[in-house]
Amino acid sequence: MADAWDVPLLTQWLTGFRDAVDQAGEELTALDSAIGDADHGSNMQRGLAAAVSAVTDAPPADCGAFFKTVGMSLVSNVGGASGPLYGTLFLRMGTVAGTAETLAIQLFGECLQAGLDGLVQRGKAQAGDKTMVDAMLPAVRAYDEVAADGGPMVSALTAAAQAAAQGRDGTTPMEAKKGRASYLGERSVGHQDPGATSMTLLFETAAKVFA
Amino acid sequence: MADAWDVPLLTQWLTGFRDAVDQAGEELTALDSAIGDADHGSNMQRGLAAAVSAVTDAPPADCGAFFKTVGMSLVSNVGGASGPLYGTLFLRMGTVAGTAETLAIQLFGECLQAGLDGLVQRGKAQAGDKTMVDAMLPAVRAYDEVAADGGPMVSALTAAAQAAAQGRDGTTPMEAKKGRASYLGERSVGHQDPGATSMTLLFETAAKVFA
Amino acid sequence: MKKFINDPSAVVTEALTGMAAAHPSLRVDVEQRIVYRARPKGAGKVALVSGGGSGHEPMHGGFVGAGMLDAACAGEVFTSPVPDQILAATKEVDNGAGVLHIVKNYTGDVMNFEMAAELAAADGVEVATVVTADDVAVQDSTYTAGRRGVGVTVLLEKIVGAAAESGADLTSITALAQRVSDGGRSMGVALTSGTVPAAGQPTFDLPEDQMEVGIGIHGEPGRRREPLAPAHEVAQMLVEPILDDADFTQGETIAFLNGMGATPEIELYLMYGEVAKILTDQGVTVARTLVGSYMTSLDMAGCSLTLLTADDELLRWWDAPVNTPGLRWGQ
Amino acid sequence: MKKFINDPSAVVTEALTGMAAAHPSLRVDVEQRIVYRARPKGAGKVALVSGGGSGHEPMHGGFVGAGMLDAACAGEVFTSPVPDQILAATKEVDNGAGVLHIVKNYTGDVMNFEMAAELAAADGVEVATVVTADDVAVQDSTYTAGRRGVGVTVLLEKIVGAAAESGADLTSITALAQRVSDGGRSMGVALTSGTVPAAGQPTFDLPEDQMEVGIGIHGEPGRRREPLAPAHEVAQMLVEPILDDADFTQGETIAFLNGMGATPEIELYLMYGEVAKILTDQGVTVARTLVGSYMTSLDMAGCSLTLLTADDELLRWWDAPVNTPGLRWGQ
Ligand SMILES: Nc1ncnc2c1ncn2[C@@H]1O[C@H](COP(=O)(O)OP(=O)(O)O)[C@@H](O)[C@H]1O
Ligand SMILES: Nc1ncnc2c1ncn2[C@@H]1O[C@H](COP(=O)(O)OP(=O)(O)O)[C@@H](O)[C@H]1O
Ligand SMILES: [Mg+2]
Ligand SMILES: [Mg+2]
Ligand SMILES: [Mg+2]
Ligand SMILES: [Mg+2]
Repeated sequence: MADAWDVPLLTQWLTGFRDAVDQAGEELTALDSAIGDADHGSNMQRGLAAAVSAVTDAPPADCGAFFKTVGMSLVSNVGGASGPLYGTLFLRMGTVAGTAETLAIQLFGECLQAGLDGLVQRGKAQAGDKTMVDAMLPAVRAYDEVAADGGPMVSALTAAAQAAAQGRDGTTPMEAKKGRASYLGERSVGHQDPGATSMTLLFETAAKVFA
Repeated sequence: MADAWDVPLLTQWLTGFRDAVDQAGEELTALDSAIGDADHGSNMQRGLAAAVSAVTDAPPADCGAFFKTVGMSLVSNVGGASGPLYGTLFLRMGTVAGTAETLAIQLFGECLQAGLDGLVQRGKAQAGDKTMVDAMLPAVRAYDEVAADGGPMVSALTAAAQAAAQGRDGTTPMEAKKGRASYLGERSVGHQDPGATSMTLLFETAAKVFA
Repeated sequence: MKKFINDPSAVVTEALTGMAAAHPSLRVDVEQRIVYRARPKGAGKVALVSGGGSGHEPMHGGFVGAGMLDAACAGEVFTSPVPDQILAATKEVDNGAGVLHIVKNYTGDVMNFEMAAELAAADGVEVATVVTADDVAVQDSTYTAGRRGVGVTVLLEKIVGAAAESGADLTSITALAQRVSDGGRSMGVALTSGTVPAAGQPTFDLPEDQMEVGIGIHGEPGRRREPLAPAHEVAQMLVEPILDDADFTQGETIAFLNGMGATPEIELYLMYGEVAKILTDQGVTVARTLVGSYMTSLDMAGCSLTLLTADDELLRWWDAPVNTPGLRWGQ
Repeated sequence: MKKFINDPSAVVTEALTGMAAAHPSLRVDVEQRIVYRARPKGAGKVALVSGGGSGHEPMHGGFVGAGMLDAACAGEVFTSPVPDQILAATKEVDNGAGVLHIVKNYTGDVMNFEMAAELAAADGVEVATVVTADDVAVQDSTYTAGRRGVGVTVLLEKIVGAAAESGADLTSITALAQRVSDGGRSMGVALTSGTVPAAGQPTFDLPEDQMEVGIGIHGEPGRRREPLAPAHEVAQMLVEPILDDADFTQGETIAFLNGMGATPEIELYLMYGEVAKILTDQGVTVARTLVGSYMTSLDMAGCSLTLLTADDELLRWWDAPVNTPGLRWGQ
């Protein structure tokens, strides 16, 4: 198997992510009920359905186009906080990917970093604020570590997925500082962040593509 | 013990009726919840509290004044169907009682008959319509039978109370034709009428005065 | 029971106190429980008095004001007002041109207004009465209490209020009121029971998957229980019995979709969308629409549909200015 | 879940369809989920665009009309609209005098409006933004998302809408909007949780004897849970934190008691009576009052109180005519 992403593999990733979110839809909404407004599951499901349609209806020519289509679909169909956040993440990945037809371990890492930077710029959350950043930040770091050692992709993505999951679990004891959960103050403590949960699914499904 | 009503005994009756309705308040409201609007208990409690106040604050000079004060209190404080109905009942009793200071078995029977006539005129219910008439009509008939034999009062009232209770029980299988329960049509079948239930308490507490 | 109340027996008085504080356009006699206009209508005009049990807000107190009622009498929750109140209101607002009593057809309301009208007549006030009875869930019959007065009452108070403001006399006002009353039909459905404060618990139990069809406005159970259905089926259950009962395909219609108190506007609009579709299919031309919670049943979740046949005259009165807390348009 | 709906995912579209059928004064783009005035405002005047998640009706679509908004974008239930909608609405209503975005302070709303404003600017439309953040239940801090935008949004849309109608320019409109936003404070309490249609069950469980204090308008739990209290104590819980946060004893105040969707008017008036008593005791002079369900949270039972400092200018804009489905007075 190839050790780099191309449009078909990216499509497989996106489809896998959609399926995982569909499966976890109720759990995501339940988490969002506890400290938010009970819509993270349906938001993500709606957005990913649109994104999958977009890339299958008119398969993008290159990796950059792929990410931009996904990003625009999310921005245009999700709304709420997760729409612009996930949307910006993918749009920025697209900027770095450009017209590349494949993304090997190094370039894909740069894409991830750009996505993370976009997410942070858009949402202004820091590590420890109990958001999806708490899953993505460690995931990108873990990916980079393995990538620095030369890979392979599956190891980097598996490490990223594990770090994301750890980050996600780490949100439970946090007091939220950003997003709706912040309105709950101390009452947000003891609940896992829904956005960090969906973000973990993003990395877990990425790893599965190369497994 | 005297075998005729006077103002103190009437007051005792009224007080006893108020206490019985207070005790049965929740039951009356529960019955009215099933086939009405859940207020018969509180309606009667409010009205009887006012009536008791009225006759104790300014004790009426004679039996006619007593009944009129009670009737006016009910009309002015109950509202709904039971206010005008019970109110008219007592007002008409007052017309027959006039300035009498005592009401012996015969005259009290005439008061009851006038009260029943007033109730029927006001509400236009017939026997079998599933209303308080179904308790009062047999009660007055039973009273008259004993009264025709010369009494004593306690026997006449006891017979009336028993007949009222039987009439009340008889409302259960009826389909309502008058009052709110009529809106339920067949669904009113199988429920005891709240007004017939409070009416039975009226006769039962009357009998207790002479027991 | 979860409500913003203090003592259940003080609910009506305290709500009137709040209403008085909120609306300088009203003069509220909290003691007697009568809502008046702060600025009474000009002399020589017929006055309109309505009232009924509380728990239906904004009806009737919220419909007091220019172009609608002159006074509203508030009874206890779901209990009609007493004759004393109605008499006092009637005498207070009479301008010498007589008073129309607008009464919903419930035994208690009819009897209490009747007694008040007799007393007012004895005091020399000319009183006419219109009794609304538009609920098609109840079969009409001379042997029963007849149909309940529901949604058409709101439309009637608006339309007849405008006519009264114009200076029409009591005879023509009463005839107009009767015409509106005759031309209206309603049907209601409940998803939950309301809770009477003094009772402290829901009037009836309604399982999560059931609804009551053919309800009135007093939290009573309806004519029948049905499995919970999607909005488009519920719309059918509202429209069908109305159109079966009267022909609305000739001329124009005012459509009024009313919330029962705990149903939010998003659901009312969605339901109205379904109703409008069916009405169009059935050849009913809707000239005017009112969607909102105007005649409630405490905290019951549910809605009712009222259709009223409307000619040009009725529509003109409907469009005329109204300025009350509950309904307000024009100037 | 007991609601008048069909498919949970079609709720917003279907409610907009009903709204369009009910209100000829609106032009509803059901596809794009944008509510416009049927008769656009005259050329050369600043246009107001707002929007947010659905489930808060009549806000915002019900506030589109003369004297208030020019367009409202409806998101999914409790989910802010997407930039595409906001951009389309902004370009459509721009009269060349610029557009004010009225945004409630929620991460999602702020980001989506921000993206739309950037895109509109790129298309040559002058856009200014005001973000409301009046909820005192949330402590303000630069490290957090800040306070939620709640009740003051309704008052702002009315006041600034009147000013925009008068032809004021974007700079002064924006300054006025900021002044209103700065002068408002709100606090809310819930007796029951609402149910998001797509979720199918209440967002949180609230035992029969408990209430949530310090809630927002998205069915979220509040700052703390308290034993259910009588209305006069609840009124205290609403007023106190507001007066602790800002001084309302200088000048005049607009008081707005808002129902959350499933609380009937009788309770709102009762609660307002209690609030008014405390305000008087505390030396707050209420110049204008609004009581009703104007910014709801689906079928949540509860209420919120908003106080807004008002000088003569603000009161003049407040009193100016408004003609929308949700708010209507003057002419
Ligand atoms: N400022 C922010 N930065 C990063 N992530 C955020 C921010 N605000 C919210 N989030 C994430 O968004 C998630 C909620 O998304 P969602 O429920 O779809 O949107 P909304 O909060 O508008 O309802 C949270 O769980 C959190 O992870
Ligand atoms: N037309 C009538 N004639 C006689 N009794 C009636 C009539 N209508 C109703 N009632 C009685 O009144 C009772 C209900 O009283 P209540 O609940 O106090 O008034 P409401 O029906 O106005 O709520 C019924 O149970 C019935 O016995
Ligand atoms: Mg959410
Ligand atoms: Mg009753
Ligand atoms: Mg009653
Ligand atoms: Mg949301």
